[in-house]
Amino acid sequence: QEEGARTFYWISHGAPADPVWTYFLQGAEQWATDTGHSVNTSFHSGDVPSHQEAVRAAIAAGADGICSTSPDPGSLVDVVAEARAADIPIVNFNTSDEAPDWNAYVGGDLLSIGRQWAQYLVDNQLVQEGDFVWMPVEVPGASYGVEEERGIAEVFEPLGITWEVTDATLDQAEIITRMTDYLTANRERISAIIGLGDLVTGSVQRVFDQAGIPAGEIPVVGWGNSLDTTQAVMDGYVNAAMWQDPQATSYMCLSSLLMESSGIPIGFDVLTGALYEAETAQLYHGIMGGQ
Amino acid sequence: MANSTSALPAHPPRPGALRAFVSKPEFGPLVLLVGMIVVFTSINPAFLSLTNIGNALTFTVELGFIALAMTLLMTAGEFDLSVGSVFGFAPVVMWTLVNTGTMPLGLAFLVALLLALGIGLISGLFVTRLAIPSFLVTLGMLLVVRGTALWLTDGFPQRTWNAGEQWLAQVLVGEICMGGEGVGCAGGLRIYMSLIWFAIIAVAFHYLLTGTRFGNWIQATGGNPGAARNRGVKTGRVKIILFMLSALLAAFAGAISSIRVSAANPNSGTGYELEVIAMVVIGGTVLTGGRGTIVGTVLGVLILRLMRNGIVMIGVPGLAYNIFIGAIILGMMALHSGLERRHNPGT
Amino acid sequence: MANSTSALPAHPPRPGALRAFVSKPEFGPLVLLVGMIVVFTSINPAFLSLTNIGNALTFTVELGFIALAMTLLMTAGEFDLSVGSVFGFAPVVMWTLVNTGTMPLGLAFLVALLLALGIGLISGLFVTRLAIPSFLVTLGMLLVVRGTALWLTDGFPQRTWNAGEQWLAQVLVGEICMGGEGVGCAGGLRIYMSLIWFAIIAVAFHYLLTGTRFGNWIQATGGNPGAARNRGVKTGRVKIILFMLSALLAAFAGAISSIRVSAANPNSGTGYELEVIAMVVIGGTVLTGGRGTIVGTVLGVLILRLMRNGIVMIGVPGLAYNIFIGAIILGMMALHSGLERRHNPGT
Amino acid sequence: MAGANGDILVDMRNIEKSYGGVHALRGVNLSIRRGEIVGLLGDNGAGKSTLIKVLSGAVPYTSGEIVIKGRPVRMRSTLDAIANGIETIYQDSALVPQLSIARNLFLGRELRKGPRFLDRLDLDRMNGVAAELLRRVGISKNIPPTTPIGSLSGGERQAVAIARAMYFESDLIILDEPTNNLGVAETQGVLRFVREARDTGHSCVFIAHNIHHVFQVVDRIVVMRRGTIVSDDLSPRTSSIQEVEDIITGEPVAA
Amino acid sequence: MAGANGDILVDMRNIEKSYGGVHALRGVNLSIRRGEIVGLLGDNGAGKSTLIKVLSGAVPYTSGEIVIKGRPVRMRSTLDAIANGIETIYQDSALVPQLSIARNLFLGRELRKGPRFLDRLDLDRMNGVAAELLRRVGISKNIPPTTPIGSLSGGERQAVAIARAMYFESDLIILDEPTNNLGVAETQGVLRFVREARDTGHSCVFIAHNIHHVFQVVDRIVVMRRGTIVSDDLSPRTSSIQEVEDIITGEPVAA
Ligand SMILES: Nc1ncnc2c1ncn2[C@@H]1O[C@H](COP(=O)(O)OP(=O)(O)OP(=O)(O)O)[C@@H](O)[C@H]1O
Ligand SMILES: Nc1ncnc2c1ncn2[C@@H]1O[C@H](COP(=O)(O)OP(=O)(O)OP(=O)(O)O)[C@@H](O)[C@H]1O
Ligand SMILES: [Mg+2]
Ligand SMILES: [Mg+2]
Repeated sequence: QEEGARTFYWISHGAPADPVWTYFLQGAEQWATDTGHSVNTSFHSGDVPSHQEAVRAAIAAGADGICSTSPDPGSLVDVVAEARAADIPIVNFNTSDEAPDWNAYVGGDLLSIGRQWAQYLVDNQLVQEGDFVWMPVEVPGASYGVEEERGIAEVFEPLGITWEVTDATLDQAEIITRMTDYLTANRERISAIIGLGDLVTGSVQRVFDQAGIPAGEIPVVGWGNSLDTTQAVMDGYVNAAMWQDPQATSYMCLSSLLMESSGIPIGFDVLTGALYEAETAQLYHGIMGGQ
Repeated sequence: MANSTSALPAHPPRPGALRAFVSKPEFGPLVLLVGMIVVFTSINPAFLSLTNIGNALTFTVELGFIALAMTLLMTAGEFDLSVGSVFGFAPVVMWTLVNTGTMPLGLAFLVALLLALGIGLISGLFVTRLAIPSFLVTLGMLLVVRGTALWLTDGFPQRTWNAGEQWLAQVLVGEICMGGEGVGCAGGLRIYMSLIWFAIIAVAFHYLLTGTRFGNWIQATGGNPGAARNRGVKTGRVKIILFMLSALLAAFAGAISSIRVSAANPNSGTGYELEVIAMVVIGGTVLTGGRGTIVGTVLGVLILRLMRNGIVMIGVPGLAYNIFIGAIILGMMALHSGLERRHNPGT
Repeated sequence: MANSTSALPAHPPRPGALRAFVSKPEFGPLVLLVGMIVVFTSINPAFLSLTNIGNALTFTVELGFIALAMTLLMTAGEFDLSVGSVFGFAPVVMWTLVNTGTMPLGLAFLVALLLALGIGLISGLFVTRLAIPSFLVTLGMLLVVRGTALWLTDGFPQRTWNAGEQWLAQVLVGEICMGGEGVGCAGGLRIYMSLIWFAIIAVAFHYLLTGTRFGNWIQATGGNPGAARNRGVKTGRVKIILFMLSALLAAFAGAISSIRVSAANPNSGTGYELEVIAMVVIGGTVLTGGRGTIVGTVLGVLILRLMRNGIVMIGVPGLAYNIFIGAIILGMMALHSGLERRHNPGT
Repeated sequence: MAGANGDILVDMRNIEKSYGGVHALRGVNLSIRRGEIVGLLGDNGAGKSTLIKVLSGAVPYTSGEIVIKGRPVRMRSTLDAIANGIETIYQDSALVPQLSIARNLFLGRELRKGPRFLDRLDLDRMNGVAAELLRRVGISKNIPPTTPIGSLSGGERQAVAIARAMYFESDLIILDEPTNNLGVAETQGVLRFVREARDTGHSCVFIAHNIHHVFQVVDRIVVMRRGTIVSDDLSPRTSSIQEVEDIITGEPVAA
Repeated sequence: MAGANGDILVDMRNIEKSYGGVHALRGVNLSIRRGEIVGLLGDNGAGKSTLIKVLSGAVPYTSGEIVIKGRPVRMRSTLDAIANGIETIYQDSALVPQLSIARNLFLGRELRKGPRFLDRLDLDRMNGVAAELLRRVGISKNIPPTTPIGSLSGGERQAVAIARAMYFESDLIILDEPTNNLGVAETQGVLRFVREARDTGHSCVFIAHNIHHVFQVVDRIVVMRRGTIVSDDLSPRTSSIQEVEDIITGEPVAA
């Protein structure tokens, strides 16, 4: 390592094999290459104790700064306080959590993202009062789905729209099978689908094909940080999808840390995210390396 | 009297074919399967519709491949926790080779299978030469293989969109539509070539286990390794071959699955190991080795997968899914144990 | 000659204390642990810093509680896959009761522990009364318990904000700062009360296994159940008690963890079962029962957790993490097997 | 040897036992008197082990009655047998290979010390008694009582099982082929023990295929064939080895 | 019984074997001639089983040399022994409980039919041979050869192991306490088999604690004590049972 190179820790509650996290990781690695500082990355698959342990390991190692997601609302209050006490800047990214005393937050506002999906369905008259919406999620109970569901509830509850969250798992073949089963059983009942994770939204096209449902018969919105989803949006299987700026989120988080560790405090949050439809999908397709 | 002994050696007296059938170890699982189908169909008749059957069988056989090989391995007294990760690893390798233009699909498929054989060989060598429990070896191997798949792809899924047109894809998972029409084979029964492969391999393995010398060695290796070794059976070699076979079939299943679902995700196959072992055990193969049944495993595979399909079909609340799966496993096992007891009251 | 036999019955002649020590089953894991610490420290000296030690020990002991109980259960010849889900389930119940104002924390804690005992009782009854393999029973139980936790909370995590101030929280996981100051106990060694609980339970279990009648029964139950039963040992009851103990300690660990990390998520504990079993096996307890060692398990727990901590400390890239963990497990086991062989060349 | 009713320790009446299809015991009647050594003989598969397993509660019986000291007893498990003063040394699976000799000896009835509920194994005393017993049963080599059973030779294991029955002096001691793997010295140790037991008022059932051993100790010989008792009052004093062998193989009856 | 060198089938020279701390064999020399039945006697733990396990490749030896038919042989595994015409019936763990009698009999050398590579087990022939062998070894009950070993009585199992050695007629057949659990008829079957084997030119090593059985068949008696051979040319024709017993227990030597 060259003189003056600093070490930052990038700690994620995501699963290493969750494709969207690959884009986040890419941003972090790009940043390390660009700046010459080193970034130690780790994934904790939603395991709170091991996530906490990693943050504390970073504090023990005397990190110059820490980028961390929040595996669960409120779960990092103490460790963030310890980092601050040790004069190590710590910035929250990807999943917001008000409780700890972060230096800043970089990423989407999950509550508002949930609200946007629901509102999109309502505004475009894709669902009406009394309808039923199906919301598959990879890991039920994980923070992202939970926050999003809250946002969705704010819109749907007053309209009397009901919904069900189902467990799709993180395994692609299993996801497709379970979603196909569910669609086959409930095809008549479902007015719309909200994919609460990238893997589920990205599987919609294959599920429709498998269940023999033509594109567009059931409206779909959800996460859109994968090539599968951008393709599905372009092909009409998914009506609108949410872009989270994953690479940018990591990059900005680390940049703000570098700035902070150089003595320029960050006093603001950076919010990301954009809901795209078929016309703009090509842009995000390109960012992720698709043709 | 000496005469009567040698006259009928191969055919012991049968106290009624029905009774013999009932006392077979596969009888319990069969009753469970039939009972389950009856219950689900009575709640939602669509459970037995052609579309649903075709759909349910698709993924079933992919796990089934692994379960078949695991049956042989478990009969020899070992098991393999790394099959799920090999299931994810093999297609990732295959499609990386294809997508980077390094080689055509057929060759890449072979390379993936060869790598899987290598993985099985290493597990087998660790277990037999170093005498490390297969639990630890294959758990370590699980992590290494899964990690390698991630590291190889940087975590990105490999795209497999145009697989469908290749001849190999047709041979492995070509669709066969019987009596239906259109994209989803509406109104008919759509099956994949993989089902036919599954049937072929199941018959072959059944025959291997019960009718060949190697099958005899597998059972002896699991039943009493000391005795088998004393008789000159190379128990180490038997186990190594079975570890390789189990990795091979996991890779084969992974490749098939990746072509069918058009996705090669380094993460796929997570957690399959426990499900596959559960299938084998429900079928009547014992965890500690010595006794195994391919017929039972086929029943076990169908029981566990149709159960998952049926639970969704009858409309169990989404978040209660696991409760039902778990409760059904427990309930069925209790029933099974009851059946066993009834026709074997002596012990 | 008859005299010399009865004069020293309790103390067989020792060919040097060192040799006796080397031939103990715990020697292998100890060497592995020391070697690992040396390697990590030489790469990153902060690995041995007080802060890091305090940090690494925190989560270690929470998994350690489960491993201690699992050691006893595995010595009796069974294992429990449902511990991870109980680890997640118990705190969810506890905090749901507290947050809805139904009862105070202390009472809710007791209720959670009682529920866990019930879960263990059911697993135990299924295994012993219905003679179903513990693999299937506890896999089914895993799904039921995990599903119940999800269904109970509708998937929403429970908030545990103000746990820190309660007396029970202090008793279970109060912080003790030695030599440091300020919020993070900077410069000193911070340990939690849970470490002390772990030490107490480890000593108690070691004593239970080696020095009491119940411990003798545990080993006999796993070693030769038929013989144990013939001697009047109630092997069924032994197993049931141990299933209950294992669920109890999983719930205890879950409650402690939830208070410490201020989160009660229905998903927590996923996958712990395999890690805990790996810890126990690395420590030298055999999967098939009969032989178990608490000292070995403590070493196994430290080995696996410090390995994970060390890998983060020395900056292994996130995606390669699993490769390293897996490779280290395989490498350590190979070393272990080498050690075993060297000091036991006869067999 | 007196015929008085009060002398009968165990009375098995019309015991039937089937294993699935195999009819292992077909209405067996057997009484054992106090202080009597009964030799139970019969060819392989005759039902000897099954009969004594029924008596010691290790195997459930299909029908029949067991009366001990005049009281009818339902044998549901080995605990019932132990509670009724019946100690058994099984032909197979009697020991736990991983446990030490001393722990095996005391399995199920461990010696303890310390206050109740906090009591612990009295390993010193257990090891001491074990060493003494090993010597008494005739194991001449210096085997420490802390050795695991798994590393003993076949005969040494059998000797340990014998030592156990010696220690827990019960009303009735059942030995299923106890001399099977034993050498000359160990065999003499067992036979001596059986005689000692009788002399102190205990009863014994002794199963062995080696008729020479049987003839050296028993008071009465009972012969089984195919699940029934075909002869139950032979005495080694009045019958010859050849006569008994003929009854066992069924020659004179068949001829 | 001729002393010519060409008659020596197996020559074990200065064999040493330690199990960790236990010195089980201390420089054992033993030759076995063609067509000779050697009785190997000794108390429990004398090293008999260890010696024959070394000879049959089941256990590695620490040092020493084994010469078979004049050629030095390195015994690395049981396969080496089988290849050199040595067949062994072990005292323990000789059978696979889950497999049928016929499959156990042929384990390792299954009968097959059909084209090479597609060959399959010839179960009909295996079952036929098995039934015939069971009859020859003297199991009188009608046990079908498809019965799993696990449901046989102890003696029946031993008989199956014997039947196996009968079928695979080897140069040297080693029997480690083969009559241990056998009844009168089965024991006679084994002894008959051993004599038959000798008469057709095979050699045998016969281990048993029942000296009466040994005296009925062997040509020469070898006695071991504590890992060494203390006497290797006793003949049942010239020595009495009492004399041999004294040598086994070491009485005259110690006195
Ligand atoms: N667990 C079992 N299951 C089925 N059949 C059994 C079982 N145990 C014994 N048998 C059968 O019951 C009959 C009697 O067996 P038992 O063991 O009582 O004979 P035994 O007289 O003790 O013979 P041995 O002298 O060989 O020990 C035999 O035919 C045997 O095959
Ligand atoms: N696997 C083993 N590990 C350690 N020690 C062993 C092992 N096998 C045998 N021994 C020891 O080696 C010595 C010789 O045992 P061996 O089995 O050869 O005796 P044996 O003459 O066959 O006795 P028996 O008549 O009781 O069968 C004994 O002291 C025994 O305890
Ligand atoms: Mg018997
Ligand atoms: Mg022996």
